Amino acid sequence: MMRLQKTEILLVVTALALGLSSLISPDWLVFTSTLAVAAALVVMGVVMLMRAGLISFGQGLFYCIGGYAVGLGGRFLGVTDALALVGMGIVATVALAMLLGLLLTRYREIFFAMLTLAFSMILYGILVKSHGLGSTDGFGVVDWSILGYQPDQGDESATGLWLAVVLALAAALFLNRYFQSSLGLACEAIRENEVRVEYMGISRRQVLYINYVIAAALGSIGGSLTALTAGHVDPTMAYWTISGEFVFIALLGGTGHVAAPFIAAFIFILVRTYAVELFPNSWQLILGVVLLLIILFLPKGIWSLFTRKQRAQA
Amino acid sequence: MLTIWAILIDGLIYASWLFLVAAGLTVIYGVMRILNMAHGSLYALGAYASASSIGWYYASGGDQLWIAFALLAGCAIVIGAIAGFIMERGILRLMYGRDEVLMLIVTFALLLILEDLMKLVWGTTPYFAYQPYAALGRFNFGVLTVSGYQIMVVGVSVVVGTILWFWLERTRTGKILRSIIHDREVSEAMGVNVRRMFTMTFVIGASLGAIAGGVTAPIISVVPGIGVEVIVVAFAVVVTGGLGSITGAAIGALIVGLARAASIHTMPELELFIIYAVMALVLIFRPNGLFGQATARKI
Amino acid sequence: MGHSLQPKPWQRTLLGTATSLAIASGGIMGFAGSASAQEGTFKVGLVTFLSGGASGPFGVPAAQAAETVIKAINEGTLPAPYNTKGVNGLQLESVVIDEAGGPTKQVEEYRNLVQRQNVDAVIGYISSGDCLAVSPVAEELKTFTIAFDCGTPRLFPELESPKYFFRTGLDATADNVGAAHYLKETRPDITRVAGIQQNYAWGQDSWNDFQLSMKQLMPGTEFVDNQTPQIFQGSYGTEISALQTSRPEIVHSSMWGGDMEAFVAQANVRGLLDQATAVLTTGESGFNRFKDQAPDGTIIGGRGPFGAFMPDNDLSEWFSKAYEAQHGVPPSYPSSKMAQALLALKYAADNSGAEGKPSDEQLASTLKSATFESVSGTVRMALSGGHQALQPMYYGEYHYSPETGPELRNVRSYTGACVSPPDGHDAQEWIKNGFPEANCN
Amino acid sequence: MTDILKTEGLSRYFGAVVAAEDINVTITDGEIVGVIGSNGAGKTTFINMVTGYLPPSSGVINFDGQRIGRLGPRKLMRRGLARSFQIPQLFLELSVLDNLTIALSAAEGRQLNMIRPVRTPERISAADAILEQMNIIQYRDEMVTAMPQGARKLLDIAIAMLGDPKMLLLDEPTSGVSTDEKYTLMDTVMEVVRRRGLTVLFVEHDMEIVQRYVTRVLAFASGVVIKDGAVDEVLADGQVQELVTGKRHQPQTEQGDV
Repeated sequence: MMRLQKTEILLVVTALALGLSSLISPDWLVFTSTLAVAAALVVMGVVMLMRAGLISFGQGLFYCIGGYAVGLGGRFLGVTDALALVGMGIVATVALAMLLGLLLTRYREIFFAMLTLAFSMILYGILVKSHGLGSTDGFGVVDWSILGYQPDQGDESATGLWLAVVLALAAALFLNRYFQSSLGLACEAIRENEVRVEYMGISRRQVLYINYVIAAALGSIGGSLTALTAGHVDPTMAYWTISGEFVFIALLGGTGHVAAPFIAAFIFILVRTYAVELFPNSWQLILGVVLLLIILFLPKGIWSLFTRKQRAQA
Repeated sequence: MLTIWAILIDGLIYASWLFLVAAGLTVIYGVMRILNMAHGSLYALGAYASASSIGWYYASGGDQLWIAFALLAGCAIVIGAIAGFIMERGILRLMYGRDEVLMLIVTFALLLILEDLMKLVWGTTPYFAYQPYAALGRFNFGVLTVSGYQIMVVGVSVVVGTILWFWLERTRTGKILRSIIHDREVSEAMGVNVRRMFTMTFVIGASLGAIAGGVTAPIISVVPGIGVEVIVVAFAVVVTGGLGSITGAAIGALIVGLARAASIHTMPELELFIIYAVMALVLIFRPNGLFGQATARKI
Repeated sequence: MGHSLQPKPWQRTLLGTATSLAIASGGIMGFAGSASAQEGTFKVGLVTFLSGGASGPFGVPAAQAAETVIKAINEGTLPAPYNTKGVNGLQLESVVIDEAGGPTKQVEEYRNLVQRQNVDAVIGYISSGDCLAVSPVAEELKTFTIAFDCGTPRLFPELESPKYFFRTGLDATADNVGAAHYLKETRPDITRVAGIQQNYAWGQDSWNDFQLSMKQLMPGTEFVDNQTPQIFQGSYGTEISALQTSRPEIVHSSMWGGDMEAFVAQANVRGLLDQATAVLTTGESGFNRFKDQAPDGTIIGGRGPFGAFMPDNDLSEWFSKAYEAQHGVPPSYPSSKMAQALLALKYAADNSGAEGKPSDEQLASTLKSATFESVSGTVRMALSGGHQALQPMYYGEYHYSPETGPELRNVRSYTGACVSPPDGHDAQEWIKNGFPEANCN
Repeated sequence: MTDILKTEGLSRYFGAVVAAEDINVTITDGEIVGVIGSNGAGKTTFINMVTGYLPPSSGVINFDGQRIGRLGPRKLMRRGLARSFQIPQLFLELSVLDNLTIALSAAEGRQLNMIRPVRTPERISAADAILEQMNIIQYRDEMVTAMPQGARKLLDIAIAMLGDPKMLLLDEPTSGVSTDEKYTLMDTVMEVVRRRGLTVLFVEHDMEIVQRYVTRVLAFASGVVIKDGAVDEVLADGQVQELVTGKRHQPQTEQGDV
């Protein structure tokens, strides 16, 4: 049993604040926040891989499985409990990830990126072909309840946000510990120098395998939450550009801290929605420029701004 | 029987198009270790440039086919070279020495930017430059007909391939480039101006992408987003063949092209992911692609 | 990863400020809920493709049509019965949003439109996926919304008891039933039919509906091949060979936009269209661009009485003139469909009997089962409990001569009751059972 | 005295190139053996084979009484065979302390934990201890990137010593270190070695260093061991002088065989 660290207290407080904000903030903001939190969950997985020096262009694979688990579970198995649906997503994802992991842990750099991309595009292809599931149009998600409580008109958004916040908090607390653990550090060690890791007697594949499977599970949770919130699933979730978006957010935030993905996700979604509104014809251009500036001036992501402040104070 | 011939012919045609698209990508990667996502945009740039110029030429009463082709090639190459130069000098140069995958993201940003810039320049209405395509007529093989233009594309890609090969294997510049590919530090120590070589390589790679677009323009309708569609396909080809290898790109293109043709003629419903399936399979058995070499670490 | 150059101090400060500003402004703008539409104006959100492959042929022409029509509405320069200024006296103010990004993003943007921008109504959606995702949200947020183009037959069946969501066009079923009728009348003795469809829901549904209809109307038909290239693939060499080797007499295609036009050009050069006649359910959108690339006699449709198929009436005449004057080309069907949606809005507002700004309920109840004049003639909102338009379907042959330009010949029209399933019928079942209650005279 | 390392007919060919041929070496517990030889004489190849980084083309290696077939570095490390590197193999973007803590937690040989922090008091004190012994404690919380070459060499060796191995192979510990630093560096290392009573085999170019710290020498030339014996005897040997010591060399441009 360890005492709570400062970060953990901060995380809990932030989570509570975010959850409570649903009481005062306008509905659209609650909804957007939920999507941001969901995206951040996926991004945390991407960040885990990045810390091990791997970039996945196929995290959409698990994002999509999570989403479809919710959709299918509700539609064909009559499951309506949100947590059960999320759980189903995780089970399906972990099963697949444990299989793919056996192969993918042998690959690095661009080959890892392209293989992950290939697998998620194959799922995309299969879904597009499944006419029963509405092909590219996808299908709607049934109304869900949570532990017997059926959110009524108006406070679905709030309930959704709370659900997302709680799950995300759990994930964040875990990751915070994980990053400081032997396994978490081993991932960074692999990124830095595989030869030495091998000579230390650490099995690289085992480390990467565990890391990959956990990252996949996070992706699935994010997908499930998105599906529950947006109320619709479709194959786009597995398309490579979506995976690219997650990498984008991960770089935006940086891999320095477990809070970075959340900050980045909020900034990304706000920037995008206002860019889309104010410059409907050139919002991609704006995203591109932002991304360039980040890489150019903040190679370690937005989070490095905060760490600098700390150093300044210290 | 007919089907088999069709598969071979179509496979070859598609493969040569794939090679055109992938060549620039693999050259740039081979020398600079940059996997250029913006390659798709360069393809689109070339397509827009030649489509609009040819359109303008015929609209203003021109009817000389060779002039049309000259415009097509000229505009594509020029705009590709210019764009490439600006990208390399303006942005990539600031990023050298960064992580390989980070460079990938940089080019992704460039892709986003170029997509919108092209929209601002050329608008969103489709461009058609079908005249050269129509003008070259068609050849009949029984039921099967092939357009002269498609055969020309095969020719073009063979020529481009040969030139590239000769350039890399037989010329002095090629030797220098290969020395950079083999060991950048050493060749720098030996006084090779790596930066200049990089600029040159990127400009050439970019123009290759633009040429691919320019050659494709008369076949398709040039609309926003065509660039994004070709990137992943091109990636799949070069990764399958082995990054940085011209031969690899050629073989990769052939494999993917034939596989795709076969699926379209026999089981069309697989077409959507045949390319990825091929890539995944190849990587499973040859983790560095068909012609890629693993790099050993110095300890 | 790599050696990362550390930013200079000024860069830090600069970015620090920038980031904090971004977050702050984001929050503030958010909570402020942005300046809501001031009194005296009626704010409508327009959602259509401004980027990606669907922007050129559909999204932008639609947006341009909206520009033209809204201008005219505000100046009161429309022909009767719409010759009053504004909608119910209120000036129309529009917010245009890019439809790109997929259903999830569109749900998000829809909520932003309604809850942050406080628009009074939304018109838009070309993609069926977006329609399916947004319609339940429209009902949840009780916002008057018109889908102007998306064609999925699943829309209203999956939306139990709609109140606020309308579609002022036909669904894809009508396109393909109509095509089958046209073939039966004009090509009674064809047997070998092939297809080429973009590989996604639209293409798959269209081919299904068409096959089923042909089985009903021309039982002798043999379906020799169906190709499913990826959407926005652009080049169809291999598919064309595959089609040629199966020697069809008719090639049915639901491809749209640049893909459709590129396919026609390539199939023409490859000689496929000498062997077979193409039936292009959305062919009209290329009407003014085909030139001699589409052989004479190619069968094209316009998803209803739109674009080149618009009947002659004051509105269509005015619209064609105004649109061409402002944008240089004649309107294609997406333009007319957007115009029709805006006219539906004006009709609903003008006749809502509301003082000042009509409520969503008033707008909805006015448009429900209404009959209004439009660029496509008289529109009856007679389907899906008065939420979807019932309109005739048109098909015709494309002919071109450099002198006279493109023209339509041998145009046939089929009443809405002939090509659209009555309420309570699943589209495919309805076709399978031989079009019960269909009335084709 | 028991044999700890014994190779029989160990050979390695790269295509036609002979990197090492028919190497028969026996090293007994507690020995400190030097390996000398000119560039490309097969020294590093030898080390790489013994540590399992490079599979031999032929021959047998026995470590600690057991034959090691195709065991990789990881398994060998677990059996107590550690090595340092000519080019320090460190985690550049991690702090010096973390470089050691991860090594320590790996050395414990248990499944890596994913919740408990890697920086336990025990590991930290162990890390501090070795840093003290190596005189690089001042870099404790720096990134490795902030360390000078000499300090990196020491850290590299320190990591190799963790989880007390039975035998330690040092690949050119002083290469790339300025001449005046060399002796302090080696003194430090050897002090620790003695304190931990390790068996050491180290590759070295500098004959003074060899004479100063080593009891026995293996002289390599073009892939074969031309002389094996006491320091003075070997260095006195004519062949050795001609092929090895006579030759001038710049350690900085020295290349590994991998």
